[in-house]
Amino acid sequence: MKRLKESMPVLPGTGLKDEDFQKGRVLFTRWKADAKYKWDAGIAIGRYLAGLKQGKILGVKCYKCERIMVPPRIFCEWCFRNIDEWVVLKDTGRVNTFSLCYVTWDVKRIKEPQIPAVIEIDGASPGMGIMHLLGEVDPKKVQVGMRVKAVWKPVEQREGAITDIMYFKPI
Amino acid sequence: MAMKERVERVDDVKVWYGELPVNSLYTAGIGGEQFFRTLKDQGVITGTKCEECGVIYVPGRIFCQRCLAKLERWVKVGPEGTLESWTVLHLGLDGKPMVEPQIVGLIKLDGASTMFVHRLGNVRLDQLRMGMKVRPVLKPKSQREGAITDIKFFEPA
Amino acid sequence: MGRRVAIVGAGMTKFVRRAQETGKELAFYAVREALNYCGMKLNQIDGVVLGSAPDTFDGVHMKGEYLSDGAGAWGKPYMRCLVGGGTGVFAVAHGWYHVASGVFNTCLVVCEEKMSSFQPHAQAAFLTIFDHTTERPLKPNLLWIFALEMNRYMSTYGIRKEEIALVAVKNKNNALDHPAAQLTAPVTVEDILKSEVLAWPVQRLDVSPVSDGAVALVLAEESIARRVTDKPVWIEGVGWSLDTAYWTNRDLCYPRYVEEAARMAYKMAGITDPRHQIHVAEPYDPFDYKELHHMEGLMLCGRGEAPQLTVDGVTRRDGELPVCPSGGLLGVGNPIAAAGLMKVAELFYQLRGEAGKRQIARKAKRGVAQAWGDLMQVGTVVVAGI
Amino acid sequence: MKKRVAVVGIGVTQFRSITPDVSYKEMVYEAAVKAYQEAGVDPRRDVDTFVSCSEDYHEGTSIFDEYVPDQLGAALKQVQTIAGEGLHGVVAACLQIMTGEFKVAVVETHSKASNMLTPDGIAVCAQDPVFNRPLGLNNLFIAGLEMNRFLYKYKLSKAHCSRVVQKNRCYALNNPIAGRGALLTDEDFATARMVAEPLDQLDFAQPVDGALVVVLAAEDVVGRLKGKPVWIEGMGWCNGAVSLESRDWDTLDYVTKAGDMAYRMADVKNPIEEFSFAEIDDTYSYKELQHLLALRLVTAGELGDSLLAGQFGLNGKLPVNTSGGALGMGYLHEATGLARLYWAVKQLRGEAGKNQLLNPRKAVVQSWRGLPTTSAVVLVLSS
Repeated sequence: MKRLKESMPVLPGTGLKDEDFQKGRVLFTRWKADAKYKWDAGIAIGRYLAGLKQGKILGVKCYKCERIMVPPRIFCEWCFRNIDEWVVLKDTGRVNTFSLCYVTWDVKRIKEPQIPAVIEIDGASPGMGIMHLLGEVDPKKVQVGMRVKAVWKPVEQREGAITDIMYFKPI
Repeated sequence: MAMKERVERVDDVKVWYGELPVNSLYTAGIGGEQFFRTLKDQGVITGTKCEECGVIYVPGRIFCQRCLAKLERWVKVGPEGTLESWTVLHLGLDGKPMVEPQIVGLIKLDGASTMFVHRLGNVRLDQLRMGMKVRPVLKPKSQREGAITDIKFFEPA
Repeated sequence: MGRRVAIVGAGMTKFVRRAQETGKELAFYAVREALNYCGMKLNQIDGVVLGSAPDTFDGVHMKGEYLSDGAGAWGKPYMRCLVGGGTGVFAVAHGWYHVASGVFNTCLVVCEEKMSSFQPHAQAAFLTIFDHTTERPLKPNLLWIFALEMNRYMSTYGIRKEEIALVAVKNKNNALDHPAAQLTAPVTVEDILKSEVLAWPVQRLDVSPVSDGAVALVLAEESIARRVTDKPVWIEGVGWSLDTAYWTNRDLCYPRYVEEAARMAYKMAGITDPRHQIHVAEPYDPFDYKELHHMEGLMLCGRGEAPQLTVDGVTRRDGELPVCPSGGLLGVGNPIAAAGLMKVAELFYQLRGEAGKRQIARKAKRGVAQAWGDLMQVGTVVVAGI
Repeated sequence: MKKRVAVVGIGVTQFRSITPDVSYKEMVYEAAVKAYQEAGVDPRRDVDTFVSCSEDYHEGTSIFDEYVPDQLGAALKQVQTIAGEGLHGVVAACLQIMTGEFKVAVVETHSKASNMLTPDGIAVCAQDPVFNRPLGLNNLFIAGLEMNRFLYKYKLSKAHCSRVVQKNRCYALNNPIAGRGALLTDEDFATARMVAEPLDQLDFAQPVDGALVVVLAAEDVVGRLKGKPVWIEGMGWCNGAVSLESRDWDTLDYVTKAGDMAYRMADVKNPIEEFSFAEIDDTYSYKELQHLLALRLVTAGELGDSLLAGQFGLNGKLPVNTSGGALGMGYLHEATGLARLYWAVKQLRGEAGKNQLLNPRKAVVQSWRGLPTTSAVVLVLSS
């Protein structure tokens, strides 16, 4: 591609390769941030987590727009008013979309894919999903629209967390 | 009432723990490379001069903050300088009191227009005076790695 | 609309995988190039706005403050905007209102990103964009949301990967003519379809590279603009919109927030028929399908129709509606905020007829640039014209 | 300013050291509901643009902008984040209104400082990673260096700083939202633990949680809204040299420039005489004194004596920080400036309760972004 580059202006900027660091050709420093947090879950998410510990997926309802929402919130973001009612949703749903992911969050390759999905939860308004993982399924057979059900951790291992659901599996 | 509902029992308060997992590698940069190489190899502190503004920046940098001129003229400064302020720092990065408080100085190196920030050492608190002369104590050449910590601290000159 | 505001200068660094320069130095280079482009000096600049994506990339807390001297903000009014990936185009809107308000006559818009600082790979920084309590425990990565959105888009409209891959081919090949470009080898549809699967349907070559780089523009009000250049490029409209954070409650097949942002910008620019009144487009293309998604959100075609336009060659440089003639993020590189601003810089070059080998075949009087970001949530749009 | 903008509503939550019962979203929702009610606006219908101010490391979330819209009623509307101080957000909103494209704007900031488990470890990440951070020093060393030099240069003492602390924390007792009000005695100061000499633990503002939402409107629509307007007559903002090495350690040139810009816009010719009161940054005790000087609210020769003579108290010539300041209300990170704006609005409306001044007309409000920054915003307000 040299041919094309020749007529172009040369812009500033110095590209380095990994080996420039390894071989000590350039100077650098490192830092690991000590940035730890304890986030207040608050009213809505606090109750959501408590529900998960009991094996329930909780949603909220706004009487004005009549939406049943999940994850719960204390306000309806479209009507800008307090929500009116807590609703126990089903732990089943439908795959809205999914992926077969061969890379972990910290960019390590994996052989068996993770299958993240948006799952529309039964009992909530249409299109109301949460993000979670699919399991006990052949990656090749996952489809948009597939019916799934939550697989919960045993009661004694639950801690009030989204991971109290291990994954959703096909039904 | 802003909120119809509140957490009513202390037992129902919930939290979630987490962090920002940030591991960073910072290049010294074009200016930093030159500055630290000279410090490492020659044990000399250098700055760059803006011909337009007449300012000598230490550590040397490749641009003038005032006029954004590209700076290419490197000059040697110090090694001695004047103490322009100091503090005795008692808190560590964890926010807790340190066993050994650290004395930190604001130093104007001879020939520089700007300040230099580093630790002070070999000095008693009652010796500290505004305007006192100080000089850098460098690590031995073999231990220097091209970083600000190649200077161990500044001591009374 | 307030006072007329023009872009009078643009400058940028190379986009590279790992820059030796610090973030400050990258910003400095870009600003210097931009000022030189229009023959202005820093003391003629009233204020500075900075755009840069999350601090976790550069690994500097309050990154805007850190970058301020490199961005030319010493002793000047200075502010940093942040709307995730939408930042680069938004920064122009941010600069626009500084000048259109009548408070400033000139303003620098600077965008910088140094993603290589994040170790071992900038991708991992994206874990922390998800909700800390309800999503992060699942260890998501950025590929998830792109893959989830891409799959939804494909399955809603029955789009094939081959059609989407054409976008990557077009843009990566366009970038061969861009002096800032990080990628310098031509690619084919086969290369893309054979590249490693990261998160199906996303494959390695569907994705833009991680980059370091900086871009700067100089904005000026009308009388100064006319003095500085005989070819001012006017900011005719700006728009932005942020959708709900509850992204799993939305249908990902269509970016309605881009449409909202476009409607705002078009209204300001007096555009009623975008398909015909816009002559060149730089929609945001961090992944190949995103260009298509965004063409639809920008109402340059109907929903689900963008792939066909690509197949038909309409979006090529010699086509009727050139799209990403710069080479886009897919080809030039993706230093997040800087990449967005690069798109507006491309409109500047194209509309002035200064894009060199990248110059589009048709005559263009008006273009649109757009960026996208947050949790598939924000649209930012700039309409520029001569 | 040519096109005038007014504050027509402001909502605030209690500032508390911890707020374990609400999430940040819920805290902001509460402030938003209050602000909209005061202004008489419906965010879904009446608000044209929203500005939020936050820093990712304070929230523990990258691109915190994502999580802004819902609790403000701003979803699918014009929303942006400024990674800056709350008063930067006010400036951004005013600029937008002044283009003529927007009539009603909302600014939001909040602090969930209590959710940071490692605040010092987070703060140090703002230091230059190459030239400063490897020294491994807590950010407070910068305040220590600056304070020591300032006291020396201006012939002031710790007693002056303690006086500021005493004044502000006492005033906070009469501010119902303040989280750090206290009556401090000489003994408290004598026994205060040193953190970065001469700075001690009483010299700096302790963090609190809280949220603020402000509604701003263009002059031509103010009459249609319910809220009692307080006018923004001038605004200025400025950054100085960010690097510790190349900054001017003697004068806060950036505060002076921001002040002069705001004064010019508001046609303030003689700041010492024209303001009824000031709400200025006091994140560290000595900062209040530095800012008084930089904003030309007192001369260097008169600073120490005026302070000790009570000239900056409720009955003084220029009451300063009758809110309690950051020392008395608590430090709210990005929201600190909006807390001062809140109190200035209360004073100008005559709603400041026991700390109400007699008939105030014009005020100056200033914020600073904290260590290690050189970034300030100044507003001039009138009733």
